[in-house]
Amino acid sequence: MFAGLRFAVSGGHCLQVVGDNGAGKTTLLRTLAGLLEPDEGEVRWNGQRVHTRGLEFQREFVYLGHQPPLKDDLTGRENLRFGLALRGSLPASDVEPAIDSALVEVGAAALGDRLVRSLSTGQRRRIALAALRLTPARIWLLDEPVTNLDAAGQAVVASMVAAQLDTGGVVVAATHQDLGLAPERCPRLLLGRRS
Amino acid sequence: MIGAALAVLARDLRLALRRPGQVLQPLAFFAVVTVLFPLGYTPELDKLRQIAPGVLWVAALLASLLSLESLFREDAQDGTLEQMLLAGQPLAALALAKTAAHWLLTGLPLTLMAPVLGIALGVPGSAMPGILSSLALGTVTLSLVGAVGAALTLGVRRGGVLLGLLTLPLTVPTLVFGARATELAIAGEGLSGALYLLAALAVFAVTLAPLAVAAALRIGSE
Amino acid sequence: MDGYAAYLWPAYLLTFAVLGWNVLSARRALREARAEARRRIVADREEGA
Amino acid sequence: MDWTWFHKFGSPPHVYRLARTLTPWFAWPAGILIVTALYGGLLLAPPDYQQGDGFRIVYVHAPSAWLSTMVYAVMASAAAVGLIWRMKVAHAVAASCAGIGASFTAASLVTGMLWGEPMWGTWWVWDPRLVAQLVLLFLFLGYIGLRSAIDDLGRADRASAVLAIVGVVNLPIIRYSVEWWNSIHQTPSVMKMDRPSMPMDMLAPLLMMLLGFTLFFAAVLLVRLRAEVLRRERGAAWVKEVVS
Repeated sequence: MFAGLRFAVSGGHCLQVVGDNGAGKTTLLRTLAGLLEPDEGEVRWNGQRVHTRGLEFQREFVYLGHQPPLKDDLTGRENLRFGLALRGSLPASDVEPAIDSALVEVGAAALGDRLVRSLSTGQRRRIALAALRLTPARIWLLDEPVTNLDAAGQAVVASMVAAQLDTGGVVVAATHQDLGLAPERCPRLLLGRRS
Repeated sequence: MIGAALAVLARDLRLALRRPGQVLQPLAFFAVVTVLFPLGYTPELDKLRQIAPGVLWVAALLASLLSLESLFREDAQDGTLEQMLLAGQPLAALALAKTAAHWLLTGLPLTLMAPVLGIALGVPGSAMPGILSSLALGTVTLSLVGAVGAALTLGVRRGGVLLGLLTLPLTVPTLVFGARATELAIAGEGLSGALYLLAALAVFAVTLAPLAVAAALRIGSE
Repeated sequence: MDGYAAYLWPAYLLTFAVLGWNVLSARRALREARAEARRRIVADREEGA
Repeated sequence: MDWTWFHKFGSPPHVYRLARTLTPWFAWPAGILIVTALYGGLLLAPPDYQQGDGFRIVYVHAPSAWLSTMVYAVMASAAAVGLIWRMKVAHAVAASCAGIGASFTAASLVTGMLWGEPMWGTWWVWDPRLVAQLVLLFLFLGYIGLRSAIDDLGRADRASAVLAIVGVVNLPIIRYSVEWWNSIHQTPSVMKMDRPSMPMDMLAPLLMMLLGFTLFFAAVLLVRLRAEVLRRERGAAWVKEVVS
């Protein structure tokens, strides 16, 4: 898919991955997440190989693919609850307040109790953003985070990314759209077709 | 880890409640297949009683297998399988939880339904406890072995046919011990030996199958 | 070979057919893989030129 | 401990050359042993006191049955090595085994039936060993089916490896369950030569056949392995050297 790629991202920084369709943006993100294994080379986190540190590393990042991982037959809130329970990152008493505030933050307070089946693509993305907001992870791997979102939704993404960087987190996003960050804070990585 | 596994189990049960039709399908299949035998063979209960163990077990086996095809497929399609893969939890535990949900939704109802179908095959009432206990143990193994097949054929062309080819040979021991236990129950003899063997198979499957399922799921979602 | 010839010879014949098939199919696989690799080399050379 | 030998086995060009060198060392002894055993088994060995000349089928049936199980074990071991140490060559070994194993399993089934017919008067008896061979054939077919259903080679390698390991773990249980089932239903089994002392002129050809078939398998496996490695490595620099 791609070769000769070498980069490092440190805390408080973002990396915007750009490239044509089929250039391997998704493949790169999935490799970083440890879903795919590189044929050659390796991904390191704090100096340790990601693929040998599986579970520990997984708690350090969250991966949001271009399709939000939501169950159609559950409500937005039930989906969020499941995501939290799966990670086990919050004590039970904090779950509902955290979900409430995350839904408000992404502008989806009215959507939480509707079945995901009845939501539009953009509304689903907002629920997925709430899930992202709820997951305490230092690294965000975002595949097309602003697609299908209106201007207000894009602003939510931008402010969430900025807040994540401010707290020393790392964001790797594959998107062509501007995330509203200063270029030195968010360098671009151009993936080209192998010529 | 236990909390995450329980969350998976609870979610799958809740999803099944929202779409009860999917739970009923394997049961209806079980009934239809069993009812075909008197029609295809003979209505004489004395003769049917002789083949009842095999009929009940093969029909339960096929019903369980049919419902397994979609065990991981929907999760793979809507992205929640990846979510589980990346949750920072041991995948084998989550796989075991999903299989447990499958057993509760398919294996257990099939077991509870078997006595009713047994009556239609001339099985005496005294055999019902034996049939219930043998099927309850056997379907656990069937769910687990089938889950391995379902994980391996995830996203594969004509996965359903392949799932049968991969899984059915591996269910031979369950079928042998299970049908024998049922036969003994119908004959009114002691069946504890066969039940021990079924239980041993179930314990073995609970220990090892989730690991194979986890490995297969990781490979399948590359 | 008393009355068993009708069973004995087919069994031997079949087994040796399987042995033969294994030899032939392995050799054919190797031949095809080599031909394929050669075609690939020729194609690479033409692309390079 | 020096692990260089292990890494050498992971290197395709080295394996390719080694396989090429070793093939005749297995193929010739295999051929000589099988031909000698054929002579010994058909001409020198005396007829069996019960089964007459019918027992001579053992000289082709037993080696096929032995190979079928052994090939499955080799396949599963190679698959496990490939899965655990991510060794691509090991996956190539496993892939090469499947076809060979399936063919010998089928051969052992048919020769078993040919043996059974004059003894039982019917082509198929639910003899536990025949049933176990049949299940083994299904396991091989499932492995081949899964492999061919997945397009991506890396995925096919690893998924089929999991299946092979699951299969090899289950195989003893399946065998046991079939034996158990048979002991209840009491079907006769004649495919046993379990006399306390088989005379030497009957036993020697059998042992030679077993060894000959094993060496034959090794030789065929090495040739298939070369083909498999070439297919996987086409485009690599060392391939140009070996084929031109």
